[in-house]
Amino acid sequence: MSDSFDDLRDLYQEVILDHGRHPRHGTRLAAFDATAKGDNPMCGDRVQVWLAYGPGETIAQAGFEARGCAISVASADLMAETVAGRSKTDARALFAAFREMARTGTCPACEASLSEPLDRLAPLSGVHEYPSRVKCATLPWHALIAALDGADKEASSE
Amino acid sequence: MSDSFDDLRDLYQEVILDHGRHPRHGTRLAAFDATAKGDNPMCGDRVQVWLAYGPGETIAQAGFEARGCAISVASADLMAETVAGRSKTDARALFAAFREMARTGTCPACEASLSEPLDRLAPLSGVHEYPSRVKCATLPWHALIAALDGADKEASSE
Amino acid sequence: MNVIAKPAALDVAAIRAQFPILSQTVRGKPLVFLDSAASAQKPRAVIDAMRIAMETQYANVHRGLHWMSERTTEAYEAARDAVAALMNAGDRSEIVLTRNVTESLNLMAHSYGSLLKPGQAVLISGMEHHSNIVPWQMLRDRAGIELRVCPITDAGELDMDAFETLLADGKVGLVSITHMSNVLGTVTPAERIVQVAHAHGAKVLFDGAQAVVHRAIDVQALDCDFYAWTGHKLYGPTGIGVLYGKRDLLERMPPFLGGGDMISSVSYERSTWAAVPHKFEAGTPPILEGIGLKAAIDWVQAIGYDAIAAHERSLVDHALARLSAIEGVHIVGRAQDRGGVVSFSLDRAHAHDVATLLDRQGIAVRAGHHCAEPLMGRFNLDSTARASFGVYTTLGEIDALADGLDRVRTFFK
Amino acid sequence: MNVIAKPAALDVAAIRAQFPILSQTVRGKPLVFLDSAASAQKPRAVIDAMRIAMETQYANVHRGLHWMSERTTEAYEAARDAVAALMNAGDRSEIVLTRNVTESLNLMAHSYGSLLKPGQAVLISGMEHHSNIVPWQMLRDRAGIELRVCPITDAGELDMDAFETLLADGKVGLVSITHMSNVLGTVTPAERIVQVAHAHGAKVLFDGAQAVVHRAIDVQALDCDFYAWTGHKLYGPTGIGVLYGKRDLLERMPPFLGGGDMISSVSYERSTWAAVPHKFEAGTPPILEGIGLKAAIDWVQAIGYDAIAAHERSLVDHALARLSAIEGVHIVGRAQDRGGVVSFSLDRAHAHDVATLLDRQGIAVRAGHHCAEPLMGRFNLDSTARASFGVYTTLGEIDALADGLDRVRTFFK
Ligand SMILES: Cc1ncc(COP(=O)(O)O)c(C=O)c1O
Ligand SMILES: Cc1ncc(COP(=O)(O)O)c(C=O)c1O
Repeated sequence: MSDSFDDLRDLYQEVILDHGRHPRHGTRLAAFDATAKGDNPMCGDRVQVWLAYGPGETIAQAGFEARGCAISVASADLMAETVAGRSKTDARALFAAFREMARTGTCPACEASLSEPLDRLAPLSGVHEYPSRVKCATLPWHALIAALDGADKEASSE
Repeated sequence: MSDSFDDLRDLYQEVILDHGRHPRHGTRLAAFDATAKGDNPMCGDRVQVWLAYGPGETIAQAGFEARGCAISVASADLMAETVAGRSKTDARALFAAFREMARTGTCPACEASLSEPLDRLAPLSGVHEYPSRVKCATLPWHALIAALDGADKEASSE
Repeated sequence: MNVIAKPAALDVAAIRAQFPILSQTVRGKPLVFLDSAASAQKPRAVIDAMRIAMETQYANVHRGLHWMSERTTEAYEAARDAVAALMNAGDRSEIVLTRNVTESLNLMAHSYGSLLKPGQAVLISGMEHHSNIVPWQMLRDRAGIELRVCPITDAGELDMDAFETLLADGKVGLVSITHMSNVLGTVTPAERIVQVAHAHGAKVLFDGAQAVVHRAIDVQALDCDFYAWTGHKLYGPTGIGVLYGKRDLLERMPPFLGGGDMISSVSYERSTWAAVPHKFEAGTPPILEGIGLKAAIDWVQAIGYDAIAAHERSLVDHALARLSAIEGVHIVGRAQDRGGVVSFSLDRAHAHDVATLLDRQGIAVRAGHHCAEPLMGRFNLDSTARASFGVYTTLGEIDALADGLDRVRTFFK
Repeated sequence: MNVIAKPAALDVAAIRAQFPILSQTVRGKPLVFLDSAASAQKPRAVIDAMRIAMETQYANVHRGLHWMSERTTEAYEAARDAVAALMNAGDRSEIVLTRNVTESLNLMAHSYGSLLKPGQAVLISGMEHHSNIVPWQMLRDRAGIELRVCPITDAGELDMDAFETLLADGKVGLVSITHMSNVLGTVTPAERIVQVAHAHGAKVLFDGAQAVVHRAIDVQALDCDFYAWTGHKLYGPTGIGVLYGKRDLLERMPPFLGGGDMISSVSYERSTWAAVPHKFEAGTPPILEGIGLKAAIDWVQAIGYDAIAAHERSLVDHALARLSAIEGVHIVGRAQDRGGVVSFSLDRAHAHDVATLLDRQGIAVRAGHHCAEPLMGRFNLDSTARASFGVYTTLGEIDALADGLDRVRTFFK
């Protein structure tokens, strides 16, 4: 058996392990404008996202609490990092692009304007080889969108 | 295609065709001591048997009405012919032997005392090659036994 | 006997070569299988798909995080996509996979039935299969829902005037009706049924067990609310059925069976349900059967319903012509619009005897009440013999049936 | 990695050779399949039986008067005989064939449940699969039947004192309890359960989905009233399940699903039901699945439960020893009497991550709540990873799991 972990790293890149273990945004916001929960019934992962809005149609800050695997925690943390300071419209576009990337590994049709934030999310693109884990990566985003929509129902990653 | 009917005759021997077409006992008895119905839910065959008892524990006469195929009508008719004048015990033993013969084609363990009446029923033994038709042949016997038992529930050929 | 097809729109010989069973002999005679309406034979593509899954790619689905489970989940869920495409459903979530059409109909009677109120009615027709009668009787007896039966004409068609009259008081909540009779071959006027039912506030469920074998079904064009069918008649395996339902209706319906896979969360106090269609799919699904059904659908689509329908029309025309020409043969059902099923009786012999004597010649037909006792009663019959056709059926096989019937008739003198 | 078995009571290498799938590679590594409790792999005998049926001998069953139908009916009904023999049922009519154990349990909740009166209770345990929780919740909410839950101990065994207490008031009409937990591996004391339950006037239904894979079941010796299991875990195909019931009880129960095959006669006013077991079998049955299940049972019987149980004991002992030795691995469930299922958590990594990282090494384990959320709650867990064994599992594969877990732990630092 190989001693290096190369074979395990295609999905679990260092940045994922790091954000999974030490999320920077893994707390509930003291003051927030929107919140929503996400729930993956098939595996039991749960996440709640809080948003504080800024001037214009922007997201000033995002925080979350997650009960789940390294992928879902890292994804939530990278998401919170990425959407902070962006417009709500951008956040939605980013979700669409990220979902495409998580499912297929790339996003050829993605807008050039999103390339910088998408790069930050790129370490998660390895999930596309593990279809059952795609939901782990997208679950926080579903909760984010639900919060933006002001939905009072729980989001599901299906 | 062959012009002779040899291939069709293994089941439908002349005696079956004859009794199927012209049953001798295919009528309700005007005076009877017992009656019962038989019903094959899978194919819709129905039969009713009437018995008049004689002195001792004997069956003096049997009659039937049947709605069904040539096999079931012929079997009912041969049965009525065969049990008339026999003891109830013989009739039950005959049923057991006949059932064995219908299922397997022979009845090696059958009592020698039954060999004469069984010979009369032998033309029906061809049904053993047509498992779904075995019930057609045994249905009237189930009704007979139900009548002997004085059962008020319908007999089924299952 | 000549089993070489006169090719219709499709190459029957090439199709037959894909069915290993069709080269079997029965009682020393070449098999002439005219019982496809009971269950169709399986092409090599279906047999192989199931075998290969078991040999190379199998695990339980939906909750597995490992490769085998993920691949098997994909293969199984591809069946849902194939069904959705076959029926032109608006969304794959509108496809519930069941055990057979009987379960689909029972699911409807329990789940949709529980939304009906006493005083409301369910309307069926006089030519239903028991599977589309008994579940509604049980609902009637359980919940006080009235059961109405639309009569059929002597030709074996739905009496559309009576249909409209039975809907007139607005009490009918659901029309559950066959799209094609398994006894008469009648294809019912689905578009009109939907229009009239909707005009009177009733939803429509079709029992498409037979129809889907012979016709392209477009649930959006039909605008029906529900449509159910069964895999084994469409050249697929046993153990899998389909219920299509409009999404908003499925969402309003309570689940039917409880268990694994259909939940969102479970506590002893309260459980919540997964999203449709999973809400209706409790327990380990028919995984291998889904894989087999997908292969069957792909195979049918490759032939194409146009070719299938054309072939079938030539078979039915030929069968009606040949059988009508035999003295003493009485054909039951003379609908204008009909599929590949022909029921008949013979004056001299009971249907069971006919079936056995044909079987002796290698020809498989069904005889009995065909799970449609009330329909038999409508025509004053206890049973009929029934020949039914598949894509692999040849005109030569119909000739064999006609010749065989001639022999039977002569035999019974 | 070394997947050559140290032979226990059986020749694992010879057994493995009968499972084509076991020679597959996954992500470039030899497949180590430790997810048999979710669904077992299929031996050549099962694959062939189903293939050969489709190739040479197939038609719908029970109502066919022709050769193909008669032979297929025999083959299908032989499955019932095989099941009856496997469980030592008193009579073949006590075997109802369903779609899966989930359907068996739902059948019970609907049919037997309808004989219970408001005020009566159903008693389950704290280690049930959702399939043995949700149907009873639905019954409770539908019919006002109380649902009681017998607690389990920290070791993961049934609390027999509490069990007796919960039965004491005589209100429990039915005990429905697992014979082996799919999470903890615990085998429940079936004989005592039956004795205690019967002493308090309750009938007993076992969910034997897991147990039947690992133990010889003798329903007459157990004297249980009902026993349910599922074919795909016993090396058979998906789409078939079993419900054993004592004949007099089955006879008293109303049918569940309505349709073809389960009737005696049908008119619009009233239908009457076929005799047991057919009363409970509506629609075209799982024909190919029955044929596959029969092959699976024959195959299991040829190996013998003694050899299977001995092999499994050696696997479980080895797994417990190896996994316990890994720092940070916590094994959930320490029952004395247990089968081939081991659940565990790892301190440094979530169970899903563990499963994925094992999968990357070709090792298939399950991770999640295993359809037993309330049981997870009992142990304050959201999820566990679970390794589960079949007859084909080797000690070498367990070593591979332990080595793989070591790597996962190191990887997560
Ligand atoms: C104990 C137990 N009960 C019930 C089930 C449900 O089995 P199925 O999905 O085949 O109905 C399972 C397996 O998933 C199980 O392990
Ligand atoms: C019109 C119709 N409905 C329902 C059924 C029942 O199908 P299944 O037995 O597959 O549930 C059949 C076939 O038997 C049928 O022809």
